[in-house]
Amino acid sequence: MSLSPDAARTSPLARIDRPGQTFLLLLLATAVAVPVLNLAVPPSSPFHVPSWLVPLFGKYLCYALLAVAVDLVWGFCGILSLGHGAFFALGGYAMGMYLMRQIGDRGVYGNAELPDFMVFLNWTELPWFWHGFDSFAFALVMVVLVPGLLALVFGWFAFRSRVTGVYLSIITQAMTFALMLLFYRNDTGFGGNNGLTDFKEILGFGIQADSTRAGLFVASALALGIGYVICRLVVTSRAGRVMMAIRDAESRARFLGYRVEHYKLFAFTLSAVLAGIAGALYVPQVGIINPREFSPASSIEIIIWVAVGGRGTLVGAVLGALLINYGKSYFTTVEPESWLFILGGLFIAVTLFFPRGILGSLAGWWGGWRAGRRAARAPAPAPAPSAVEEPAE
Amino acid sequence: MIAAAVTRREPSSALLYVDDVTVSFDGFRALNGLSFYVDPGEMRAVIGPNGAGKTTMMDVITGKTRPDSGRVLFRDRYDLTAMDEAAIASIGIGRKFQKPTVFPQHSVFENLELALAGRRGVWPTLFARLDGRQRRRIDEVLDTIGLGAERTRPAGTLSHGQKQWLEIGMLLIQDPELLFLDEPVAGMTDAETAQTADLLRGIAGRHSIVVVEHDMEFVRALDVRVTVLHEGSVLAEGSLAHVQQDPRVIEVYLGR
Amino acid sequence: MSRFTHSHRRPSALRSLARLAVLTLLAMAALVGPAEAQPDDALRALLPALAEGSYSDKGNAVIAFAATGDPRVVPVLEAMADRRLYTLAADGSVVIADEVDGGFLVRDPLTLEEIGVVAKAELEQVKTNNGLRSTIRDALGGLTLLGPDPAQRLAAASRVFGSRDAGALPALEAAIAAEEVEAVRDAMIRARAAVLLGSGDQEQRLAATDTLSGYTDPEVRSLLAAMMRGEADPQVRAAMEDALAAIERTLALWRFAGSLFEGFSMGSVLLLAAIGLAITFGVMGVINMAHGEMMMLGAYTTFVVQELFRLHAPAWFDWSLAVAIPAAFIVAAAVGVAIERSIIRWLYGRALETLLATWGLSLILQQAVRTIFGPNNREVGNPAFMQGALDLGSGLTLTYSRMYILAFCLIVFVGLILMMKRTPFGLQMRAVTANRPMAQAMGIRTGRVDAMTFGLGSGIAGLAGVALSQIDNVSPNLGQAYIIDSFLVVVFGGVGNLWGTFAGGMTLGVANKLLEPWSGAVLGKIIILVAVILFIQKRPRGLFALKGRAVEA
Amino acid sequence: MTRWGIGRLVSAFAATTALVAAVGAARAQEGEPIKVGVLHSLSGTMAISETTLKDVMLMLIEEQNAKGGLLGRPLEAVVVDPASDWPLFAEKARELLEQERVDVVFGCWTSVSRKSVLPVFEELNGLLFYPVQYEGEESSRNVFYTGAAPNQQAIPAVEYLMSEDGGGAQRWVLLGTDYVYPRTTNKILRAFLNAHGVSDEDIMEEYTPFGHSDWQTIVAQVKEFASQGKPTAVISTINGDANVPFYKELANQGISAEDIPVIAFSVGEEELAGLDTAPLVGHLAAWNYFMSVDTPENAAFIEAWHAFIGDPNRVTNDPMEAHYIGFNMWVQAVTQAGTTDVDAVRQAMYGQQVPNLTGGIAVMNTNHHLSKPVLIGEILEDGQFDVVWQTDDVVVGDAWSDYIPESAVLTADWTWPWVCGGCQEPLYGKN
Repeated sequence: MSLSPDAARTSPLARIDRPGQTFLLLLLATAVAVPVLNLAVPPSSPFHVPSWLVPLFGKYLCYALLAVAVDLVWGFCGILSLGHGAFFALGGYAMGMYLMRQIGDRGVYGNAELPDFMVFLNWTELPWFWHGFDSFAFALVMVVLVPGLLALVFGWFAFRSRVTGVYLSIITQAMTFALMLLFYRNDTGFGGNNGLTDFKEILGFGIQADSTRAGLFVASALALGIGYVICRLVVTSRAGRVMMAIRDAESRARFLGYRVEHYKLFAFTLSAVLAGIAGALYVPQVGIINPREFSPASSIEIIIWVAVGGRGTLVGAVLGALLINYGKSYFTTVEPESWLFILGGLFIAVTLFFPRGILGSLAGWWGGWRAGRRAARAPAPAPAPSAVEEPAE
Repeated sequence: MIAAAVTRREPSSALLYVDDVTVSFDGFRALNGLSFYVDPGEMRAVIGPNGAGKTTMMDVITGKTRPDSGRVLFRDRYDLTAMDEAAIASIGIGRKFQKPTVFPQHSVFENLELALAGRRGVWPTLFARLDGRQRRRIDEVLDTIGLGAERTRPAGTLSHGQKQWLEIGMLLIQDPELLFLDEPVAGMTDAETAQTADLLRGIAGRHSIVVVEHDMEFVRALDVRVTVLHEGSVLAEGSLAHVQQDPRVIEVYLGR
Repeated sequence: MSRFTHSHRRPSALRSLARLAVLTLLAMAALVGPAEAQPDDALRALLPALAEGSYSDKGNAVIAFAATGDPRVVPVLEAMADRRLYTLAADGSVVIADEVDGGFLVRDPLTLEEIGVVAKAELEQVKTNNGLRSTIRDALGGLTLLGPDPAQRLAAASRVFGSRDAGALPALEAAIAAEEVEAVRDAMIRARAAVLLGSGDQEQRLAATDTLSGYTDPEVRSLLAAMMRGEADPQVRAAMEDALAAIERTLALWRFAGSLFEGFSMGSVLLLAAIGLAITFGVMGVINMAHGEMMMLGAYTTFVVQELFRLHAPAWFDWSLAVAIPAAFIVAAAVGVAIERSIIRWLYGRALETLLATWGLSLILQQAVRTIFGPNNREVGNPAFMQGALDLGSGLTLTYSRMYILAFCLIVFVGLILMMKRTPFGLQMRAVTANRPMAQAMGIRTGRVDAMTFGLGSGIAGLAGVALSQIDNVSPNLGQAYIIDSFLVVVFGGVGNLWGTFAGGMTLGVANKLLEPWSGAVLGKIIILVAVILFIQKRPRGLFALKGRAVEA
Repeated sequence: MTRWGIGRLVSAFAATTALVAAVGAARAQEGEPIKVGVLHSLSGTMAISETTLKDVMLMLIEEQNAKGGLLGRPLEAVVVDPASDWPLFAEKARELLEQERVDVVFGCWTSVSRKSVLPVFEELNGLLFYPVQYEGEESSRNVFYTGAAPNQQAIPAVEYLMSEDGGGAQRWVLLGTDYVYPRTTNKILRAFLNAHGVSDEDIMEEYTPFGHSDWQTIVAQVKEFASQGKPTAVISTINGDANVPFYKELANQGISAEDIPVIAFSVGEEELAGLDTAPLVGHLAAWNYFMSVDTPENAAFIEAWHAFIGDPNRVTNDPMEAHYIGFNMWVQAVTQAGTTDVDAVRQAMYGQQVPNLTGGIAVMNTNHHLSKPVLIGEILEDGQFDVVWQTDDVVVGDAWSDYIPESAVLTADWTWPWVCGGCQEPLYGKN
């Protein structure tokens, strides 16, 4: 992952490496092709993309953005967050609340003031934290602000107190677990276990219309593309090199005068915001947001995507998210009784045979092969960054 | 950035003044009323047996460990005990660890770039670019530490000695007033050790340097004032020859 | 189940209590005088009513039947309560029937003579429900206030306490005079005081209040509170108020003690679940996501062992845990060693990959168990000695299963500590984890020690599974339910420190249980989680973190 | 309960073989197969309950094929695993309807999974048969609810416990897992109890998180609440996983059914199979079906189930009967309509009659809920239930509760002139 010393001098676009360019091109092609093949090509054509695939692909893209966000903190900053699902879910809830308000009096009780679940659970008025979500703009602000603020406050405390390694991982897990319990409570006011569902429209467009779905898909692709470029620009900047420096030798970075906690906080918050945006795009496409998204297992799954794809490569995170989620979709239909064996086996195989994730290992081999060809003094591939160990001094 | 408590100005010419510092870990006194000073431009060697408190002393001065009592004054203005590592680093105190610590995944060049004096905040570094002067400065240090040919190599692939030099280079490039070097020649070949001694003597004068070392040959080669620590406080001070004759030093340290 | 815990009134008791006193007197008469057997046909004539009409009708029939005082009533009513009373489809006559090979063995209910074996279709069961069975037991109880079984006498006394029926007073006085068992006598005195509380005489009411103030249980408290509301006499009222306040104070103390016990008991479960992880994760640094599944294996081993007992040695069922404990340890440890040798050993120093691999493993183990044992809960029974509870009075009951688990947890923990400190293996284990190259240089076979250590952690998880099988579901989801809490306990206590894990588990358990009555279960848990997060800010290395430069590296 | 390991593998193998044989037989039949989607979690937390329902569906489909299929065409089961993951339920539903093009789906257990797939079924005009008792307050054009609505389970249960026969309870503990089914049910029950003269101070309502395993405190609180001199009963809407530790704690703290009866709406034969039921004898459950009911239909169903699953110890339960009724109604409706077209089948569903396994006839009403009998059973030592009370006649499932003011005014009726799942006046009545 060593970057050329000249990287920082070149234009932003040039800071996107070969895999990144390939990925962005593919993403662009998909963002154009899928809606076109869905909307413009007749269903009889073999090139037609059926409507049900569009939100499914859209969902994968949201997961991919989430994986990129996690890779930023984990792959580059060394923060193993086992609670990133919380930011994703909070973004999702913010969007879900907007969508709930859009239902208006079309709910089963015809109550324009209150969502259905509040009506039959005896709420008499809209709780304060639901105000404002009638406005899309407000909801968008909240999508960014709520996960961002939570990350900022949580991170500010944790990083300032120098909570690191597994301690940090477990308290992020405790955070998402606590939020899950909180959101499961019906008294909290987010619909409890049933969550938010039965959305009707977004910005006046019917949520089930093919064109809306295509629009959401394009938005997801765009968000993923932009999210990737932002992360890429960050990690190729000097700040990015400081982050990696922190990941590899936190004390050294500190004694060079870097405020480690500021960098961590920056990466953590940026990542949380990206995760929140991913969640906000995810909800209208899957049609439900429920406290299960806060479950620690969901957050661990994100880590798994990144690890399988290749930590610290960004594109690898995308690859891992797409691969595993596609695999899950595919095998739960084809092998409903034994897909867990396949998935579990895959995880073990990746650890044993692709120790740096699929992309990381491929890049390592490719780099090794090229370097081996180029010069005799080819350096051994640098050791894979370790997950949670503190760098020794 | 700098959370320094500006304290009462001491009528002293010392660059660093460690005043009656005590640190205990779970009842064990790592530093016990340690007092000690370093003058501007001075090179000082600190020796002492294991557990004498050498590393803890540096931890206190560089902000890693908070003392239970006592003060550490730098340039008469800053009470280091109230500042964190980054703040202390930014007022001109550099530290090299016992085990060479560089950024293994970064190239040698990048290691130096990160160490280069400059604004350390998140925003400045997000948009930072190297200008010509900074590049020349990096090249200059690369020459000083003899790693010019290795500039694009990942630092993790350097030899042990090269890492030590790179780390020293990373300190030099910050242009600190005061440098702490924890066993800079540990694990080095004799030739490398000699080179390192030359290097340090070359930079002394412009910087104050404190070297913590076990290697008596190296200390001898440095030929500077020596402070002997024992059980968390200063046992003796003076030239190497002087302290080597001190019976207490012989008793606790050299005598073994 | 302990029979001494039946201190609560039965719902239907109220209705039949007025009759109870009569029954009691009749029963006494029957026991005191020579047993005058009723003419056979008179008793037999009452039989059909037992099988007819609604549950209330049957209840009245039971009371009338018992009121005969005939000793032959007892087996009939017992059979009825046990659902062994039937009517013959052929002629509608009431019989007692027991399932035997090839059908049901039918007996005459009064003479208990065998009539013959009939098919199930020939019989119709006399339906009973809770209320009716309660009436039956009341009736039987009335016959046994002076009966031979102290537990029955105790139950009868507690029924009188509930009824506060003045008619029962003479019988009670007689029973108190005859009673020799202290606890039963005590309950009778308590019952007498309850009855006298409703007396018309002020002196008696005062005396009763005084007697009752010596009992600090919730029932007495509610009784006093209820009586106080209707009390007109200011003097009695004041006495009642004082008694009530005293009882409240004592009860609050007992409740606190109860919460503490519950807390330590919950802590012991958390600790058991976490100890294994404290080794595989805390000591070895493996982020062991399959830890929960090791507990699951232990629980399923318990199930298999119990099944074998049920099949081959049902009489020895109470000993099944004695076999299950070592078996669970061995099974989980063996799987642990296999995992370490095949996967984990390639991953030391790469904690990330251990997370990924053990997560995959946990998916596989869950699905494997689901395939082999089915997705449903499996039945794991409590041995007799773990059933029931120790009733300390004052509303405080300590369940035996929880007490055994608490003890088991302490034994496992102490055993582990001793093993770490006193055995060569423990020494080697600590050496390897402290300084691997050095240990290797000293000739310790680190690979073998790693495998054994991981096996030990897994084996202890298996032991935890045995304990969990006694109080929780045995299902493929078992492990998932505990893994989050386990990590929290280990990290809260301080990674790599067994005493920290101990303190962590107990602290979280007690804090949770002290909070729960006040905040409710959900909010209580949220508060605990937030508190742990905040606590880690204060001590970023957990509760029992070592201080000093060595560990800060 | 005694079978494990190899037995299970053998039976799985046997089932697979049977399935292959069935598919082989089906091939012999004419025509394109009719696809039946089975949307039940086979992994994750809900696999405990839902896997059995998948097996029941396979059995019913196999039986139907043995009878010659439907409309002269074989039936084909399309099984997917939504893995107890709610968004995945929606994804799988979409996949079943759009990609697999199934004609009907039998599936879901939790309310949230149903809520998750509901928009999908409505958008694509699919047909879902939902077999589990639930909180009501819903009637979708695309869903047939074959489980109990609150008035078919909770209300009769409370009525029974209030009656002199049932023990005349005067104080009530409403204990539930904190999610929408217990919340709604308890809201309805509280309104019902208040209407019957029970004051709020005689009602204790308590909620716990999912999978709550430490019941010490709450059971102690229940004991204290019950020690006030009035007969007390506990209404449990505790969700699956948490029941075993709850009942174990109850038994260990010495609460017998004669002291404080506990009536549960989510505990059936399947849940008890994982428990030592001896200490629980006498506690109750309210369902529309119990395995112990002695009717020829039930005996035949149990026999077929045991033969299919290859294990004579497996139990049957209420949601299984719901699928049995739902599937048979659907078969009849398709036969009547002569097509699997959803709109035609929906019309044909109304008024369909299928004999209950417990006697009497289940009828599909125009509000998409069934008329079924309500039974109350007491737990026996062998894990079965002794039916101690049942309604004289079938009870019409009510989509909208009469005890919630907002909902009492709503009517669900999918036929003319109403044609709505919840409206206050007919949509077409005025024309």
